[in-house]
Amino acid sequence: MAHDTLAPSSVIAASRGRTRPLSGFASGTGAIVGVLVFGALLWAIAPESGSRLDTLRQLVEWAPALAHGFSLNILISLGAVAIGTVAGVVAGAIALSRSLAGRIARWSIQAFRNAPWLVLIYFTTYVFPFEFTVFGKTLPFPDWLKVTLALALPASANIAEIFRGAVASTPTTQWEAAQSLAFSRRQVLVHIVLPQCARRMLPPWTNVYAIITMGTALSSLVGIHDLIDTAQIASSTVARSSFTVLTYVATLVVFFAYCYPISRFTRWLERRMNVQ
Amino acid sequence: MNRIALASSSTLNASPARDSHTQDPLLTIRDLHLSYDGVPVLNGIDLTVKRGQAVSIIGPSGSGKSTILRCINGLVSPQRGSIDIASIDVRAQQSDAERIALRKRVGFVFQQYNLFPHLSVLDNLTIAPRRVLGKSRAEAESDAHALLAKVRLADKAHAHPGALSGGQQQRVAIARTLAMRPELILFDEVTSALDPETVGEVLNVIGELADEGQTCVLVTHEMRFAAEISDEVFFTERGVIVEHGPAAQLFGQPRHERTRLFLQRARGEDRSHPPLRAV
Amino acid sequence: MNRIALASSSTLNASPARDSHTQDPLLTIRDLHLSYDGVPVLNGIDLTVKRGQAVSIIGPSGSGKSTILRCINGLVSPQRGSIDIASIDVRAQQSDAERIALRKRVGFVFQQYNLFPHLSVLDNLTIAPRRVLGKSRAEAESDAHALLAKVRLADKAHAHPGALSGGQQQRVAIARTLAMRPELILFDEVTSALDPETVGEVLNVIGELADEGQTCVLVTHEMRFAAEISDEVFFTERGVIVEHGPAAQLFGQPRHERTRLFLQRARGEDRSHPPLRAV
Amino acid sequence: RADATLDRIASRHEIDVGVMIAGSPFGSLDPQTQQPRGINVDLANDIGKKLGVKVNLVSVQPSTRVQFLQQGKADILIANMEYTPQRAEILDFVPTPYYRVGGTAITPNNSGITRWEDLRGKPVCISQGSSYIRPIVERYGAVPHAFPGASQSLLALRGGSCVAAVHDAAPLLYPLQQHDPEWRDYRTLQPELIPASSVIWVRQGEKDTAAKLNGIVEEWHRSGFLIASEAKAGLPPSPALVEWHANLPKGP
Amino acid sequence: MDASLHSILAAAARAGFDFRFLLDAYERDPFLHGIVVSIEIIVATMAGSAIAGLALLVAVRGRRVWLANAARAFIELTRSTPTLVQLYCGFLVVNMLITQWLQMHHVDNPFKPFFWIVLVLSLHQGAFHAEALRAGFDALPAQTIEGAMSLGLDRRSRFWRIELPLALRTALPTLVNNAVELVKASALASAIAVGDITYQSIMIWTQRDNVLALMVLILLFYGALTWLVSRAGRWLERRLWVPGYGA
Ligand SMILES: Nc1ncnc2c1ncn2[C@@H]1O[C@H](COP(=O)(O)OP(=O)(O)OP(=O)(O)O)[C@@H](O)[C@H]1O
Ligand SMILES: Nc1ncnc2c1ncn2[C@@H]1O[C@H](COP(=O)(O)OP(=O)(O)OP(=O)(O)O)[C@@H](O)[C@H]1O
Ligand SMILES: [Mg+2]
Ligand SMILES: [Mg+2]
Repeated sequence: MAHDTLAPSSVIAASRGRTRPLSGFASGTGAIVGVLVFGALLWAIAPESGSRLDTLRQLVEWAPALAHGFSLNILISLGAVAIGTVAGVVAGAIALSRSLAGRIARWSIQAFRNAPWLVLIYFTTYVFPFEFTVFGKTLPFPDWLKVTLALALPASANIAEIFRGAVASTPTTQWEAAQSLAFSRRQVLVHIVLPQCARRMLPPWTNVYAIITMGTALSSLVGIHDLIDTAQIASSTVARSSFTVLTYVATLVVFFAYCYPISRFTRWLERRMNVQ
Repeated sequence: MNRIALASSSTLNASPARDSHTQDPLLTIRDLHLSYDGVPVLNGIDLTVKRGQAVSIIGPSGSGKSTILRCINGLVSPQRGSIDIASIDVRAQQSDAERIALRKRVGFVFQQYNLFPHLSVLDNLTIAPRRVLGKSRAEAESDAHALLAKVRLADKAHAHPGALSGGQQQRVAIARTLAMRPELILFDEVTSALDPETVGEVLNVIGELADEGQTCVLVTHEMRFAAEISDEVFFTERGVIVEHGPAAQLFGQPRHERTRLFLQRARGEDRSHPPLRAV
Repeated sequence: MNRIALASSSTLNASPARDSHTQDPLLTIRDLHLSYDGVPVLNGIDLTVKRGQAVSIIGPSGSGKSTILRCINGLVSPQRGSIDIASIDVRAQQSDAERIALRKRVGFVFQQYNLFPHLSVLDNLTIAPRRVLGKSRAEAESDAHALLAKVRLADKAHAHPGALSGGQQQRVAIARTLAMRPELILFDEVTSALDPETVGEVLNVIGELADEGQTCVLVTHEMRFAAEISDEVFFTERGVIVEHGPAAQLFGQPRHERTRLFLQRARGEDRSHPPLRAV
Repeated sequence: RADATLDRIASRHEIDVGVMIAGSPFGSLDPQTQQPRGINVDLANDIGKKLGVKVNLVSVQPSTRVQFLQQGKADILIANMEYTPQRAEILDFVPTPYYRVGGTAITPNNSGITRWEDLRGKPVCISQGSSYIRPIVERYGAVPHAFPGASQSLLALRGGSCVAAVHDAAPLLYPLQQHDPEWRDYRTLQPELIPASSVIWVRQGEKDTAAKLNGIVEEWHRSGFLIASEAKAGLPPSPALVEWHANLPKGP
Repeated sequence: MDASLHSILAAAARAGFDFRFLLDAYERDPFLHGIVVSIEIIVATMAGSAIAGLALLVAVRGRRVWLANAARAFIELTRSTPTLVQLYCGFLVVNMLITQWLQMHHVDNPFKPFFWIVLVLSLHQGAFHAEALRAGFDALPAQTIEGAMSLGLDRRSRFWRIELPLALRTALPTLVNNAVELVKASALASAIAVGDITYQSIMIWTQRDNVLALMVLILLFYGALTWLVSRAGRWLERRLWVPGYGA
């Protein structure tokens, strides 16, 4: 088992020495410029039946609707990751044990990791009731919440895996050292292993968040008026090719503008953790 | 730095009873057998440590030295034989609570220090007294400061382990074990991960402890140190104790051919190269 | 095992000219300066190695010993000074092709062996001769088998490095370097990752090479070995050569206080503990 | 006596109406307010007004609308769903239709397709869950390429993935072909495919709801409300509505 | 035989799992064909993503700065945007523009939806493969590379003989994971009407309203495929295992 989870300094030296020091800023700017140039190019060659200025004006007119759509994406992603984190850590902790519950937990983690998200989304949308009754009160179960749950399933499975990995990558010698100081298993987990895991889990966790955010795009397929669905409605309503091109490129840019900083932040966290 | 001189300046536990061999045994191991996945590692170990004694275990790599220590501490379970610590049968302690009670009495210092990297030095020293012994923070901290002074690291209380040199980390690890006030401390090759220049720092601290009457079992490759500090030395090979006896006898007139050979090798170039002194 | 006896039984390169100090220098370093990110590491190193000589560099950790070797091999680029190997200016070799030409003449053996873990021992030995020197597979392999026999590992040709002990891996690494038939071999603390019992194996192999007249530069912590094998010893501290001279002189009557202190420390417990012999 | 749906509406003072919001004159979003708008929405709101209850709009897709109605997420569907005998087996409906639609295929002028029969063996873009899938396959042997919605389907047609796209004629394709300069070089096929009446759908067995709504729909025809809605949404006047205004439709 | 099958399916339908579409060739055959198409997409994308990943990696590690920057920017872009949006941008937008451009030259657009799903997924997964490999390269022990350099091996030999084999071993778990993701992502094909298993299922359940039954089949199908892929991954890990490297 690999005990040296904190990258040895030689590894850092290696990456410093051999990969070109492409600063995050440079490649990020490159990507942004790339998106904009690519988008502008597409738009430029897109056939235009009216004036391009008019198309732009239409986009501006639709901007609030698109923004509202994207706020749904963000809401769903935040909800899914919040639920997924709690469920994932619990499932991950159960999966560590050798008991039957542990086996069931491991099995369901695998199952949810292996199910296509699209299928999970259709599944929750169709199979879950639209409202449910608790203590005589009827609570609605709106579609966006179903999609949130659908995405929380793979999110929790991923986070459970990350948690399991983080625990497993805590050197066994840390367990032994704590046990030799007369800690109980639970105390080792709470006072020694978890604090070390939390730091190690943070980068992959933000990564899961970015991936789930991108997954929310699928909610358009079950009729949630998210960014993509709104973009489709807009492009059908306006019914102009150049407007369609523009909205799709805008969608791409919006997602990029949201997810890319998260992935940079993840990278930064990873580096920071490695250095320490 | 002269270890003996330092030791005499220490004030804790005055007048140790190191050479009173009449005392009751603190640790008794009888006929210990252990195999990992069917591969035998210990094949009948007998070993007795009296209260206040310092005992060394030497032997070639893979001969089972670390495994013996891990059995004593209940980190692994042997298949046969008995281990008694102050009349408690270690092998009978199967529940978590029983093992914890045992480990409060037995400390363990590891080759790789195994400090908790996310805690400061002070927290490394206080976490077990507070969580396991239930001491108050104030009490645990004043204790910890005293121990840090003892291992000459008073100024490093708030550093993180990663910021310390190997020798310093190992001294923190020793202090961490001492903070639990164990009756018996097991040292497993505590200097072999250190560079030659810092080995001395750590050996001095252990020497002091032994002089103060702390019962300890040391696994070590430092023959000179073992020779000087130990009341008794055990030589293991392939999971058995080939020979044991007072340090002077075992190092001076080893009875077994194998022990002789090992000591010769351990002295290394002494034979094939002219001794350095003579250059 | 007696190294000298083994060496005399070897047949390659008979009658080495080790002590003919009249030969032309193979390696000349003049006023070498290097800093990493502004931190000075080498501050004016001068060093000459004649063809057939074995030279040792000793000094405290971090004093720049490895860095000197890495400069010689072109793995890092110094900021000032000159390095000449057989009249080639190393610093002028900037292109990939030039550096490769240089490295054909200079071998490097690392502390951590640095074998290729995914290749068998035989492939480790043949990859460079085949890819760099353009030898045929058959030729490279017969060569490799001869070298493996020389380092007494004839039976391990098809093992993977991970399945070998440290001492065996290090001998494979030496053989791998020898397979390139370099004029100069740099050894960087080749035994310090090994456990004491296997150090001898590796030192014997290096001793033989030196006896056969292979020019080599050794960085080592094994003072006795350095004393015995070296024609000349250099003591570095903080990136400068504090003192150098024939082994007997440097170890016997070091001129500088700092050298004396270092040698004392390196002998370690010799001073604070009674010498082992006396036990 | 009322059936379950009416009870529900009455007890909650709310009606959940499934409407399709896909960007057509029937259902779209108002870019300013982000509220749904279109004929479907007008009809739903008018039903609420006439029943004196609050209207909750439930956005449905062709692929989800039947589920939502059966689940109870929507009480009624005003979702461009034409009467078909198969649907009538699993759902109930308001007998008086509120619109009449048939499908048509839109195809480039130079595609060489002038009759439905020309589609045999050719790829045709269509929406997932569309009722035109079965007829174009079974009658004309076309190869359907079904996209999540009409907007993707039309884009795919323009991308050359199909030779024609089959969708609702009057509400969608005719206006496109007539008014949109980008679709100038396209034509539509006649006669309309399975022209059928759009009806309001309710859960199976909810006869009372259907009867109650039937009165409202008849009133729409009499008052000219439907013709006005159509005009407001920018659609060309449909002959069926004019005819029905003169004498009420007989049912699908 | 036929009768018993009928009665089993009827019983299942009463239990809420309506598999009766299996009796109707009009629906059964496309469904079975959908399984074949899904497998075709997955196999083509696996090959495509391997090529794309390697090409991106070589570009990123290459000496041409602008190429490295472009590749990096592409990787960042692909990793930070939803596959569905990429798919729509590719198939609906770029494809439309290509068609219109080709029409001006009276040429038919040769790119079909199948091509686009394979292209978009390949580039998307290729970017992830490239990232995994890059991490593998970064984790190479500096000493091993120095060992190779000190023997005089040139860049090419180092890359192909030493660095890539080792980085591949480090990256293998991530690569296998990417492959599992790829299997799952292939369900997106349904959004652009490529007749994969998900698409055919949607076509059936919009007619028959037997969502649950089809979900079970789809989940079994993807479960079996991902299981196969991870088994293959484990086999490969064992094949490539060398003593002393990795766990
Ligand atoms: N967890 C384990 N599983 C299987 N075998 C083990 C395990 N731990 C140790 N061993 C084996 O048991 C034998 C004895 O190991 P042990 O660590 O006790 O030796 P040692 O005398 O301490 O050696 P060293 O001086 O190298 O530390 C070795 O052969 C080792 O490979
Ligand atoms: N790649 C690097 N980047 C920055 N500093 C470095 C690098 N490599 C070495 N150094 C620094 O250069 C100094 C000299 O290092 P070097 O490895 O040459 O010492 P050494 O004498 O070989 O020590 P040791 O005996 O521990 O191997 C050290 O302080 C080290 O921290
Ligand atoms: Mg050990
Ligand atoms: Mg060094």
